Amino acid sequence: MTILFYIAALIAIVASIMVVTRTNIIHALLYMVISLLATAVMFFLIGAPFIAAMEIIIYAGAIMVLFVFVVMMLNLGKQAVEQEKRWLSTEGWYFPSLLSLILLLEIGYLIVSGQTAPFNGRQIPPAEVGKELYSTYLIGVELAAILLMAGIIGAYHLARRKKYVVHRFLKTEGAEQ
Amino acid sequence: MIAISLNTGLIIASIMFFTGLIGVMIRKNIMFMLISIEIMLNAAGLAFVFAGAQHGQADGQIMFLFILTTAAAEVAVGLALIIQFYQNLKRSIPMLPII
Amino acid sequence: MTLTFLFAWLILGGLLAWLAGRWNKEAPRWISLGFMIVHLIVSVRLWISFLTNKGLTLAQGEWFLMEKSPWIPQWGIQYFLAVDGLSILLIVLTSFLGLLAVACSWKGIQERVGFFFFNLLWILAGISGVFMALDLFLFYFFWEIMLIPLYFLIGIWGHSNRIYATIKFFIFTQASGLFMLISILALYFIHGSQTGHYTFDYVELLGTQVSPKIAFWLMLGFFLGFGVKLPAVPVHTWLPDAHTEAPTAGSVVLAGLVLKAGAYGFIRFLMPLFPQAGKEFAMVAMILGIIGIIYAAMVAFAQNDLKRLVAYTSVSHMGFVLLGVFAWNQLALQGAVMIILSHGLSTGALFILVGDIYDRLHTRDMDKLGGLWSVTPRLGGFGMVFALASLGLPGLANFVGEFLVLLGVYQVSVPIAALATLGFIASTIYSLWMIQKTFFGKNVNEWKMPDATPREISIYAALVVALLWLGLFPNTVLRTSRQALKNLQQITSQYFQGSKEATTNPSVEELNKSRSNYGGLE
Amino acid sequence: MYDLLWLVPTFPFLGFLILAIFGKKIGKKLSAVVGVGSIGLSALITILIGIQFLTNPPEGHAFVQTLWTWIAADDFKVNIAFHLDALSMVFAFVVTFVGFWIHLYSTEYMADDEGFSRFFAYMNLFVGAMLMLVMGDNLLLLYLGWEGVGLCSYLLIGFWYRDPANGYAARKAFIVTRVGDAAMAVGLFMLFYSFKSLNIQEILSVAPHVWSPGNKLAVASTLLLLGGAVGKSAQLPLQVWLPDAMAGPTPTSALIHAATMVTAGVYLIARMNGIYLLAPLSMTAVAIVGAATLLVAGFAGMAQTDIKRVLAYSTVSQIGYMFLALGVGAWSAGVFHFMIHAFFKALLFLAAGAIILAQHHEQNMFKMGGLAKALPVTFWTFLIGSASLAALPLITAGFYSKDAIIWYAWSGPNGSIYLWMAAVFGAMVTAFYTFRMVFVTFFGEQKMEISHYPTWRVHIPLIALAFFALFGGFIELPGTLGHLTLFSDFMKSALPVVEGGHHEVSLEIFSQVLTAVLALVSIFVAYYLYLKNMQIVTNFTSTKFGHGLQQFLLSGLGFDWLYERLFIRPYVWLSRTNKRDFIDFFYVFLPWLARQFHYLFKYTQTGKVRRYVVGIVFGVLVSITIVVIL
Repeated sequence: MTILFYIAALIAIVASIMVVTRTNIIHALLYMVISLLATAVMFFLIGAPFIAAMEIIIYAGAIMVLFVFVVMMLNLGKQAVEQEKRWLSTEGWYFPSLLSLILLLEIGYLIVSGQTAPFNGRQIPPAEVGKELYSTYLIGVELAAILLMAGIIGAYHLARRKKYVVHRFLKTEGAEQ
Repeated sequence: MIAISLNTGLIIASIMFFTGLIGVMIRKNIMFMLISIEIMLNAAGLAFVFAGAQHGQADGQIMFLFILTTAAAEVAVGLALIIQFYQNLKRSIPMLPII
Repeated sequence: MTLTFLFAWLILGGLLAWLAGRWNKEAPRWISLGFMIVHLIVSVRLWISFLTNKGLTLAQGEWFLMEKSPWIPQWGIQYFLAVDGLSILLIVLTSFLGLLAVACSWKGIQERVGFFFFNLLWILAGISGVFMALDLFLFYFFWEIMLIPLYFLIGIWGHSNRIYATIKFFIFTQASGLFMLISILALYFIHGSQTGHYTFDYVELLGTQVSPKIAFWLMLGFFLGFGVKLPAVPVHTWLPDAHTEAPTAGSVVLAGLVLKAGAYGFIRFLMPLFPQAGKEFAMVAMILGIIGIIYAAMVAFAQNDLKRLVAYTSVSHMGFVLLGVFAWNQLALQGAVMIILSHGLSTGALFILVGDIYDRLHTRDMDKLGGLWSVTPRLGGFGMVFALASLGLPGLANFVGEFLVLLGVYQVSVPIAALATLGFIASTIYSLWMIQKTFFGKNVNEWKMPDATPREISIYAALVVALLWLGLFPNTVLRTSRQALKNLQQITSQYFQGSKEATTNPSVEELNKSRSNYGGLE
Repeated sequence: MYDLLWLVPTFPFLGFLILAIFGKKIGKKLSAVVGVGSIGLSALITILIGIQFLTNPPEGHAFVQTLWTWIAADDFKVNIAFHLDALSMVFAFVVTFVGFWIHLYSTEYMADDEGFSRFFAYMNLFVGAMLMLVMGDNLLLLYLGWEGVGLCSYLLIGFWYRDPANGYAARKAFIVTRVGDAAMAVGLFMLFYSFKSLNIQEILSVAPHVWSPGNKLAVASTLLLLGGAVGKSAQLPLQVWLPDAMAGPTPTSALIHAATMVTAGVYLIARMNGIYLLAPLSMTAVAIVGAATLLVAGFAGMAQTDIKRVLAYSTVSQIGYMFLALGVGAWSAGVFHFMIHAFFKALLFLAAGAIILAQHHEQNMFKMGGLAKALPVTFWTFLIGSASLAALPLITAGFYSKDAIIWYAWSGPNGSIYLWMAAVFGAMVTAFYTFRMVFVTFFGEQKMEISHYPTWRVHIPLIALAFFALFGGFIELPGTLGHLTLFSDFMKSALPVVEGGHHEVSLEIFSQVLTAVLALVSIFVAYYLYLKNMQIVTNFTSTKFGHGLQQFLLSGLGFDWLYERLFIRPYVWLSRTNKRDFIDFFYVFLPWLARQFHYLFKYTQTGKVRRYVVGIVFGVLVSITIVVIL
C-alpha cells in the first residue's frame, strides 16, 4: 500500500513537471489528467474515497475537458508549438525556478522541523462528508453555489460573440469600423 | 493501513505546488499559466486532504470541495476570457500571450 | 453671543456671497463689504467696552467674555470661546485687514467672484475662531478651517505658478499642523490618565504635569506647528512661494493674519502649556529668530520680484516675534504683540501696493520697473511710508514693537539683542533698495499708468493712519494686552523667576535711593 | 510763553502735512508761503521763548512740557515730552533761525523745480524732526528725531530721484548712519537697564550715584552712543556718506548737511555729558575721533574740485573740531563752535548755491573763475564765510570759536599737546583749502557767462548769515582778549564748566598767535599756488606721485574703496548668490527624492502578470526566510 502511494506521488509530480514543460498544449493537458488521476489514487489510499471520485469526475472529467474543448475551438496549429518552443528556450527559466526551489526548501524545512505523526488511516465515508458539508459548512456551500452561478453567468457573458469593439484606450486613428 | 506520515504528504503537496508556481512564472502562454494554476490549486487541495486524514475528520475533504468549486468557476471564466480575447484581437499569432 | 457672532457672521456672509455670486458679479462684493463693516464695528465695540469696563484688570483665569458649552462630551470636547486683551487686539486686526482685503480685491477679481469672497470670508472666520478658541480641539478645528479656503484662494485666483505654491503651502502647513495635533492628543491623554478627566479644555490642561523629557517633545510638536505658520527660518520657504503666487487679498490675509495665528499660538499655547520645555528651548528659538531676521533680510535684498521681496521681509520681521516670545518677559511680549499688529498693517499695505502696481503694469519685476514716482506720485508717497514703516522708522508702528522686543531680549541675552539690532541695518538696505528700484531712477520702460484711485487712496490712508496711530499712541494697544500677557506670564512664573534679578544691575537699590535727590545737575 | 513750546515742532509738522497732502493742488506760491511761513512761525516762537529764557529763566534753568505718554510697558515708560534748557535752546534757535533763512533762500533756488512743494514738505519735516531731536526729554524721543532727520536727509539727497547716482548717495547716507544708529540703540538698552529710565535728566542726575568713574557699563554705553554720533555727524570711520550727500539740492546741504543735522552727534554727546564724564576712556575716544577726522577731512578737502565737496569735507573737519572740544571737556566751546559753524557754513553753502545757479549748475570750481565782479554780494558774503571758516584772526566769529577749541585741546581737562598739534595743523589746512576755493572761484578770468542773477530772496539770507558769521563770535571772547563769557555763562546751567586753565596765559597767547600766523601763511600759500603761479600745482600733479596723491585725496583717502570691498561687495555677493534661498533646496530635494523613488518603482509596473507573480513570490520568500531564520 505504501509503495503504491509513493508510486502515485511520483507519477503525480512527474506528470506535473511534464505539464509545465510541454510545448503542445494538448500534451500538457493529457499530462495534467494523468497528474490528477495519480492524485486521486493518493486520496483513495489515505482514506478519502469520496474526494478521489470527485477528483476524477470533476477535475479530470469536467475541467480538463473544458480546456480541451477550448483548445479545439481555438484551432491551434503547428505554429503555436513552434512559438512555445521559442518562448521556452529563453533564460526566463532560471530565476523563477531558483526562487521557487529556495522557497520549497524553506517550506520543506519548516514542515520537517514540525511534529510528525503517521496518518490516522481511518476511512472517511462519503456520508460523513456529506453530513458535515450540509451542517457545519452550509454557508460555505451556499457561497460556493453563488460563486458557481456567477462563474456560469460570467463565462456565458464573456464568451458570447460580440460586435467588435475596441476599447477607447486602444483605439488608433482610422481604426473605427 | 498506510505507513506514511503527514510530513511526507505535505512535502509531496508542496513539490507539486511549486511545480505549478514555476509554471506560472515561466510560461508566457496564458493557457499554460491557467493550467499551472490548476496544478497549484490541486496541490493545495491535496495538502488539505492530507491534513484532514491526519486527524481522521471530514473537514479537509470539505475544503477540497470548496477549492474544486473555486477552480471550476475560475476556469470557466478564465477560458471565456481567453476566447473573447482571441476573437477580439485577431492576431496572427495563434495564442494570446501575456508577455 | 458676541464671540459666536464674530465667526458665525463671516461664515454666513461667505455663504451669502457665494449664493449671490451665482447671478451677479457685483453682489458678492457689496455683501462682503457690508459683512466686514459690521464685523469691524462689532469688534471695535468689543474693544471699547473692554477698555472702559473691567477689561484692564482681569485676573489670571478670568476672561472678558466667555462662551462655553459641551460639544462632544464623550471625548471632553467643548465649544469654548473666550477673549482677553490679546485676543481682542488680534480680532480687531482681523476685521480691519479683512475689510481692506475685501476692498483691495474689488477690481482685481473678475472670475468666480462669489466663490472668491466665500473663501475670503471663511478664512477670516477661521482666523477669528483661532484667536478665540480655548478648547484645543476647537482650536485645531479653526486652525484647519482657515487653511483650506486659503488653499483655494491661492490655487484658483493665483498667478502662473500657483499650483506648485499651493501644494507647497498646503503640505507645509498641514504637515506641521499634524505634528501639533499629535502633541495636542498626547497632552490630552496624559492629562486624562493623570486626573481621570479627559478634556481638551485649555484652562484645565494648563497645569498638567508632564515629565520634562516628554514635555520637550510635545513642545517641539507645537513649535513646529506654530513655527511653520510664523514662519521661523528653516521652515519658511513655503511663504515666499505662496505670497508670490497669491492674489492680493490672499497675500494680505496670509501675511497680515495667518502668520499671526502662529505668533498667537506661541504666546497663548506653547509657553503656558510647556513653560519649562519652552525655557530650555528658548535659546535655540531665539537663535533661530536672529538667523531669521538677518538671513531673510539678506535674501529679500537679492530678490527682483517685488512680492517675493516683501514676503522675505515678513520672514525677517517675524524673527523679531520669535525673539520676543521666547524672551518671555513683559517688555518683549508687549513688543511682540506690537510687531504682530504693526507688521500686519505695514506688510499688508505693501502687498496691496504691489498688487495695485501689478494690476496696472502686469509685472512685478523690479528690473523692469523704476521711475514710477514721476508717473504716480501718490502711489510713490504711500509706498515710501510703508517701506519706512517696514524698516522700523520711529514714529511708525513697527519701531515700537521692535524696540520693545529688543529691550526685552537684552534683559535675557545681551549678545542676541546686539545681533538682532543688525536687523535694523539689513531692513534699511532692502527697504531702500525696493523704493529705489520701483519708484526712483529713470522710467526706462516708459510706464504709463493712472495714479491711485479714490478707492485705493482710502485703503492706503486707512493704513497710514493706523500705522501712525500705533507709532505715536501705542499705549492704547499696550494697555489692552498688558494684563493678558501678565496673566500668561504668571502661569509660567515659577520657571521664569530669577532670570530678571540676575541681569539687573545690582546697584538699582542705590539708584532708587538716589532718585529722590533728582533735581537737575549739581 | 513756555507753554507754547509744543508749537515749535508742531508748525513744521503741520506744514509738512499740508504740503504732502495738498502740495500739488495749491501751487508754488502757496507752497512757498506754507513752507517758509511754518518755519518762520516756529523761529519766532523760539526766539520769543529764548528772550524769556534769558530774561526770566525757568526754575532750575529747565522747562519740561509733557504732551502724552508714548510707550509704557512694564517698567519702561517714555513720554512725548519736551525739555528746554540752555543747550536745547541754542540748538532749537539755530535750527529754526538758520532754517528760516535757508527756506527763504530755497524759494528762489528751487523756483523752477517741478518738485517744489515736495521739497518744502521734506524740509519742513526735517525741521520738525530736528526739533524733536534737540527738545526731546528722553533718549527715545531723541532717537525718533534722530531717525527722522536721517530719513529727511535720505529723501532730500535723493530729491532728484531720476538720477540713480543720487539714489545711491541717498541710500549710502541712510544706511551708513543707520549703522551708527544700531549701535546707539544698543547703547539705549544698556542705559535703560542701568537706570530703569530713558529720561535724559534722570540718567544724568542719577548716573554719578550708580556708576563710579570708569565703570565698564559707562564706558560701553558711551562708546555705543558715540557710535551713533559718529554715524550722524560723519566722523571717522563713518564719514564716507557726507561728501556724496552733496547730490542733494544746495539748500539741503546748507541746512541738513552743514548747519544742523550733522551736528546732532555733537548735541548727543554734549547732552549726555554727565555719563561721558564718568567714562574718561570714552572722552578720550571722542577727542581722538575728532582730531583724526579733522585731519583726514582737511586733507581730503585740499584736493577736491567740486565746490560743494570742498565744503562737505570742511564740514566733516569742523565737526571734528567740535568732537575734539567735547572730548577734551570743553563742552561749551564745542557748542559755541557748533553755533558759529552753523552760521558760516550755511552761509558758504548758500553762497555756493548762488554760484552754482549762476554757472549753469556747474559745480566744478576750476571751470569757474572771476565771479567777484559779476556777483558782488555773493562774493563778499562768501568771503566773510570763508574768513570765518579759515579763522581769520580778530575779525571773524570763527576765530573766537575755533581758537577756544584749539586752546582747550591743550589745556582742557583731557587735553594734550598732541591733540593741540593736530588742531593747529588742521586749522592751517582749513585756511589753505578754504582760500584755494575762494581764489579759484572768484578771481582770475571769468570762464562762463552768468546764467542767473540772484534776487533779494537770495541776498537777504546771505547778508543776514554773514552778519552772524562776522559778529556772532563777540559774545564769547578768550581770556587774553577781553574775556567775555556771555555764551558759556548761558550754557553753565546745562553743561559742566571747563575746569582747565592749568597752563599759563603766555602759552595761550602763543597758541593764538601761532594759529593766526599759520592761518595767514596758509592763505598766502593758497594765493601763491592757485592765483599767482598755478603752474607749480599742475607740474606737481602731472608727476606720478603727485597724481597718485591727488587721486588719493580726491577719493577721501580711500575709505569708500575700502568699505566697498570690505562690506558692500561681500554683502551683495552673499545675498545675490543666495537669491534662490539655499534652505529651499532641502525642500526641493524632498520631492525630488520622492520622484526618484517613483521612477525606480515605475519599472515594476510592467503589465506583465508573470513579473508580478515573481514579485509576489519574492515577497513570500523574504517573509518566510524571516520566519525560518527567527
